[in-house]
Amino acid sequence: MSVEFCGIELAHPVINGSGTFDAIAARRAFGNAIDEEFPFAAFVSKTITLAPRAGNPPPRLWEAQAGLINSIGLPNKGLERYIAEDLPELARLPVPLITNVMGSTAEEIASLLQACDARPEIAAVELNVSCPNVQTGLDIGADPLALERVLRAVRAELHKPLIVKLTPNCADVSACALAAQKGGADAVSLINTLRATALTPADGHKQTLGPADPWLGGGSGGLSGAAIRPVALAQVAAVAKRIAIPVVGMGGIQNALHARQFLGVGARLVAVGTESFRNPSIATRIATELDCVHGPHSLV
Amino acid sequence: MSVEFCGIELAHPVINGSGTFDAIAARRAFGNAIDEEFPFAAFVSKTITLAPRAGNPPPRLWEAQAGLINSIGLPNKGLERYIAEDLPELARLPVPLITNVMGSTAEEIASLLQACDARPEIAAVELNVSCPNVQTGLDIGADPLALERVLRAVRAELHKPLIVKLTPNCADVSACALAAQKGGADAVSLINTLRATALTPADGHKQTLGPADPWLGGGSGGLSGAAIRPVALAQVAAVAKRIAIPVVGMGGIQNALHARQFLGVGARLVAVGTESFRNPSIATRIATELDCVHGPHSLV
Amino acid sequence: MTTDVPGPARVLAPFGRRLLTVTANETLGAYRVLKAADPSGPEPAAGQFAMLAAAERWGAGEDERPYVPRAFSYARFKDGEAHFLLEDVGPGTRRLCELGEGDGLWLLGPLGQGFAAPEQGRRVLLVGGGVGIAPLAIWQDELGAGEPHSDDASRTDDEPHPEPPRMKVLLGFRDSAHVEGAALLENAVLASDDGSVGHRGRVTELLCDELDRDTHATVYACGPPRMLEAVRALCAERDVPAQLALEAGMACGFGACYGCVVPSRSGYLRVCVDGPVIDAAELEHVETHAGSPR
Amino acid sequence: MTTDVPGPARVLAPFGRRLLTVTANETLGAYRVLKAADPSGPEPAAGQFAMLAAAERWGAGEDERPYVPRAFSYARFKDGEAHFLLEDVGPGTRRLCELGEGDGLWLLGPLGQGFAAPEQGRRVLLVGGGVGIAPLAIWQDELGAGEPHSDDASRTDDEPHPEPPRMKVLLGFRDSAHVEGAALLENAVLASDDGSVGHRGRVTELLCDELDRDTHATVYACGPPRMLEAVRALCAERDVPAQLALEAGMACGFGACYGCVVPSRSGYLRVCVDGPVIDAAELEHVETHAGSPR
Ligand SMILES: Cc1cc2nc3c(=O)[nH]c(=O)nc-3n(C[C@H](O)[C@H](O)[C@H](O)COP(=O)(O)OP(=O)(O)OC[C@H]3O[C@@H](n4cnc5c(N)ncnc54)[C@H](O)[C@@H]3O)c2cc1C
Ligand SMILES: Cc1cc2nc3c(=O)[nH]c(=O)nc-3n(C[C@H](O)[C@H](O)[C@H](O)COP(=O)(O)OP(=O)(O)OC[C@H]3O[C@@H](n4cnc5c(N)ncnc54)[C@H](O)[C@@H]3O)c2cc1C
Ligand SMILES: Cc1cc2nc3c(=O)[nH]c(=O)nc-3n(C[C@H](O)[C@H](O)[C@H](O)COP(=O)(O)O)c2cc1C
Ligand SMILES: Cc1cc2nc3c(=O)[nH]c(=O)nc-3n(C[C@H](O)[C@H](O)[C@H](O)COP(=O)(O)O)c2cc1C
Ligand code: FES
Ligand code: FES
Repeated sequence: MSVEFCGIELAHPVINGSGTFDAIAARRAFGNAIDEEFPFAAFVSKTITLAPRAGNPPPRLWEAQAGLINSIGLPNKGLERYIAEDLPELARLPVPLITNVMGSTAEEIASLLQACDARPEIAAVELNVSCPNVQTGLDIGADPLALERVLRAVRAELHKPLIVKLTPNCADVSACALAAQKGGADAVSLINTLRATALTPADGHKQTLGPADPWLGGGSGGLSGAAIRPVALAQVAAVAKRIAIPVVGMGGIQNALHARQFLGVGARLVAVGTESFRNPSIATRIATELDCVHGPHSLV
Repeated sequence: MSVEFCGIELAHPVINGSGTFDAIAARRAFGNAIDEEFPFAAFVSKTITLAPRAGNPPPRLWEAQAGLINSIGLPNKGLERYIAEDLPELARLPVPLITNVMGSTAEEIASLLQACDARPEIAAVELNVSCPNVQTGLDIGADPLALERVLRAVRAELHKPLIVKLTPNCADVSACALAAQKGGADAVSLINTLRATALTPADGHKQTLGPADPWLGGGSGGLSGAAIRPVALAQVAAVAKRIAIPVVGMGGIQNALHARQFLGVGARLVAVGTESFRNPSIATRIATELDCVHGPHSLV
Repeated sequence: MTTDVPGPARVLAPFGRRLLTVTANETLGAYRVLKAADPSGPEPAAGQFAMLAAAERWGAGEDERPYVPRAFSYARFKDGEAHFLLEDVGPGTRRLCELGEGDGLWLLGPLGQGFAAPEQGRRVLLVGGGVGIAPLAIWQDELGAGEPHSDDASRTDDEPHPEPPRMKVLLGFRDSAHVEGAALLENAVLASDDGSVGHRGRVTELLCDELDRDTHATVYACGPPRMLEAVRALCAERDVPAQLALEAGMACGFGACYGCVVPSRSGYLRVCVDGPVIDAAELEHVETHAGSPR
Repeated sequence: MTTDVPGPARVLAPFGRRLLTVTANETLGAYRVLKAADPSGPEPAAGQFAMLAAAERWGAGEDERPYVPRAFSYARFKDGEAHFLLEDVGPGTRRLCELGEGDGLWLLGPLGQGFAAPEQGRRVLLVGGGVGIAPLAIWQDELGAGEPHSDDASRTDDEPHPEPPRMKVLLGFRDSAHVEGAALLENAVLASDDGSVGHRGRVTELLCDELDRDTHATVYACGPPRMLEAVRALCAERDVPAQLALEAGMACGFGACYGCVVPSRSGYLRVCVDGPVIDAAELEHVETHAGSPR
């Protein structure tokens, strides 16, 4: 029933999408129940950067048709405080920890990987090369050549599995996945949110014709949830066909049927993001149902 | 109330998305009513290629959450029969005709433009550089340099407005729009459908864990409709900010509020696609409501 | 309405969908008969269909479907009231099956190409499977059932009406709950998969017997693709003209999306404008994977 | 339930949403009081909230929203029944306002940080605006209204209970239909924008008068951001401790999405885990653009 992922043994194939579950905040809200009933087979932390980030001004959320647009802006306490304050808390979780990091240069990424390498609490690192909410100039994840180059430059710093979280906002995601594989990634994960925007509604449902006022404090954001699932499934299928390393599939997964579709097109694991906002224990249910109906996931 | 678009006077700012309305078939279904109540301010024909194309095997449609996935595969009778058989029919429409064409090489595109140039029935040409349903190798529309090069090579063949229909499946759509402008486009239109896929449901709602079977005859397809509107709005806003030529905005527009949002972020015209399937005269209603509430569109 | 001379096989639709009011939703065994007042709508030709959507909560089902409207054959059109025979097979049909008197129903139609009149002198064979009997009911209304009709009695015009063609109605169903749908037609010979009513087995076996008896017939068939393929093959072998009312997954219903195609000898046909009634001779085979529920 | 000693300001939620059954949906002027049986749920602390979603047709409204659940303060919790005060401002509240007895309601909660007890000896001022009166009602229940309660009479334990703090309730509403919501609390002094009931003007004017009379008070306030900002400023000028129950657009309610932030002196706070009740001293100003409806 367990599943092997980059040499890590997981109890089932359902993890969380980075930035969509905060285990420490969940402990404040739910107490120890969260450790006893932890829904994910591994915990992926929210993107950490070298320096602390405040994130974008509010509002940060807009509800779309069958989806959610967020413009969170990667708020985080920075690497140092993450390691000092959060790691001890996260080490108490009953599942392996995957730390998600982002840097805008190879040097920054190398420092992040070095720091993670030194911490036994961290089982693997997910490198976010795709977040559309943050102005890093160009997304390295969207350019296969740049991506491969950066990965080659930093890969040696980490003696643990490296997952590259691809950006969906690119011309050919399978080319990017191949570049990640060539650059030394042990797995890829996708999809991150699709670049999207929403406008401030003027007096209720009327929108004036004047220059439009963006709703989100960050100007624009990323679309997640059910609306993006067909796009996610296509990208995961294309990537799984092209590379040999395992794939973590996500994007709009709401139930076991959806999870099975992602596994069916070649994902090794699936991640649940937005749906956890609607139902925080949905991952447990998905894992149970995957298991009941179809037995061992080694079938996949 | 009328709006000027590349030197063409249109009665209002709502046109159709290519491939989402067939005026000739509509005449078979609705008779002359279609000419009397034609909903669009210009008619954009379905993509025409040099050689006839059968299109993809069925099934070609999948209904997603608040969206539609199609894998039509650009069936068309080819340039010659389009000109001989369809143009006379389309010339009877009460609105200007925009012919949408696609070619996989500069030579093919040049031939298509030449042919359109020679026909007075055609007011403008829309060049599809973005259709994700067809295997043209690489989408030229996703690569700014390639796009500019092709456009420069062919632009002189057409002495009419050239609209470039961009692909949304790219890393930076505003860079592509800028390339189109540099290459000689008089306008750009976006967004085309987002690459997407769907799997065959096994016995009703259960999906087996085995290798997944794509539902669409063409393997994968493109997502349109409400689900993509936040992505479309972001791309249209980004493009309109970056270029000086007019923009035709589309993607999930369902009502006048949505149309106003696209106009608000800088589109000169809007196009309605999938919503016409749900309500064939919706464009008329949108045009009327745009007009009633806000007066002349020259405000935009 | 019984007319003795079939009308044109394609009646034009007004441009734009109409908001109708549901007048009744009646259970008919495993099916529902949904009736809606369409006072301003034209009378459809038999075999034509309409695109339907509930006025409320369309986009509200499981998985937030249905999103696009759904195609349904006119099963009857009487005094400005359209009747549809529905089988609940998914979110769209489920939502329509829920509608009650007074609810709003969006309708675009009549659409498509209906049945063409039989060649003079040929016997008419109506062959229906499951919910596919719907267009045969209105076709029987048009052709006349071959039985005296009560409203014929009241006719006072003294023009001679042509004899209604000789007709045989062969209908097949899954089980006894579905067989109840046969009440939509008159004088039907029945088959059921489970043998609960009529012939145990396929309706195409009944057709085979009929054609073995006499091939001077025109066949009109509607039902699951596999049944239609069997009908096509039986008729083709015997040179019997057949008109098949096909199904395909549709988004628009008026030729706009090119989504509803089936292969034919002359390439892909759009079921919504080139059909749904298609001359069997145009088909090499009946596509079984065109996105219809059966 | 009236308890004389306020409980902890944060009661933990069971992990996972619970399916409750709606027991009543009562009109209260312009508002609705939605009640649901939550027999297994913990009793919330005053000021805490829950994320609610209808069990059916959530994702079914206009534009196919609501999609994520919506936050509502507990207005009361009595004998295993949770009460919420609702104002219809959009698709989510509209859908919840439609629910009737027996309907299913998903609830995740209690969530967030509630009100902290007043400093001994300080007078309590409850200041509410519009639907923001909801958490003040349950807080008044906890603190004791300062009036004899019928169920107190039946108490047989002979421990001396501390005097309930002196309390003044100041509530402001738009108009007379909204003023009816005041029935949720006892002994309220009222203000209305249109002067139809009580003081014509803002509730913060009543607060100003109170504080001018005597600043030895703790203020508990909930309402639109502009009102809260006025409360904050009035209290800050006079060094009066204030606890503000804030609102922000939320997706999760349990700290997962980082969507519900408001700026504070120490950076952004997540209203759902760091609040909704926040000490006014932590805020430089009350954010008016955090995605809440007012
Ligand atoms: C011309 C015509 C006439 C018809 N007449 C009648 C009639 O008189 N009575 C009647 O009951 N039916 C009739 N139908 C069939 C009817 O249109 C379908 O049953 C209906 O569209 C099903 O919709 P649904 O939402 O209930 O089911 P769906 O969920 O749409 O399922 C129906 C079938 O579509 C496929 N499917 C499943 N999920 C999807 C998806 N997400 N996207 C696309 N396809 C999917 C599968 O093959 C499934 O079995 C007719 C169809 C046509 C084309
Ligand atoms: C802690 C807390 C406690 C609350 N307690 C109560 C209570 O007791 N009673 C009560 O009635 N309300 C309460 N609210 C407010 C309630 O949560 C909102 O009124 C509700 O979420 C509105 O949802 P809606 O779908 O009805 O309206 P929405 O359409 O979501 O509109 C509400 C506001 O959200 C913004 N908005 C509009 N469209 C969108 C969109 N697409 N995406 C994002 N934002 C949008 C606008 O500012 C709009 O005015 C509370 C909120 C919080 C955070
Ligand atoms: C509110 C929110 C915050 C997110 N934050 C991050 C993040 O910090 N790092 C990251 O790599 N992805 C982040 N994501 C992307 C998700 O991990 C996931 O890739 C995406 O939401 C698609 O999955 P879903 O549709 O199941 O939500 C975030 C998504 C949401 C909705
Ligand atoms: C069924 C269908 C067929 C389409 N065919 C074409 C086409 O032939 N050429 C083209 O440029 N775009 C085509 N498109 C894309 C639309 O013109 C439009 O860009 C897209 O659907 C987004 O708009 P919408 O969400 O309003 O449908 C097609 C879209 C659909 C849904
Ligand atoms: S259903 Fe759209 S072309 Fe037939
Ligand atoms: S609502 Fe998600 S963090 Fe507060």
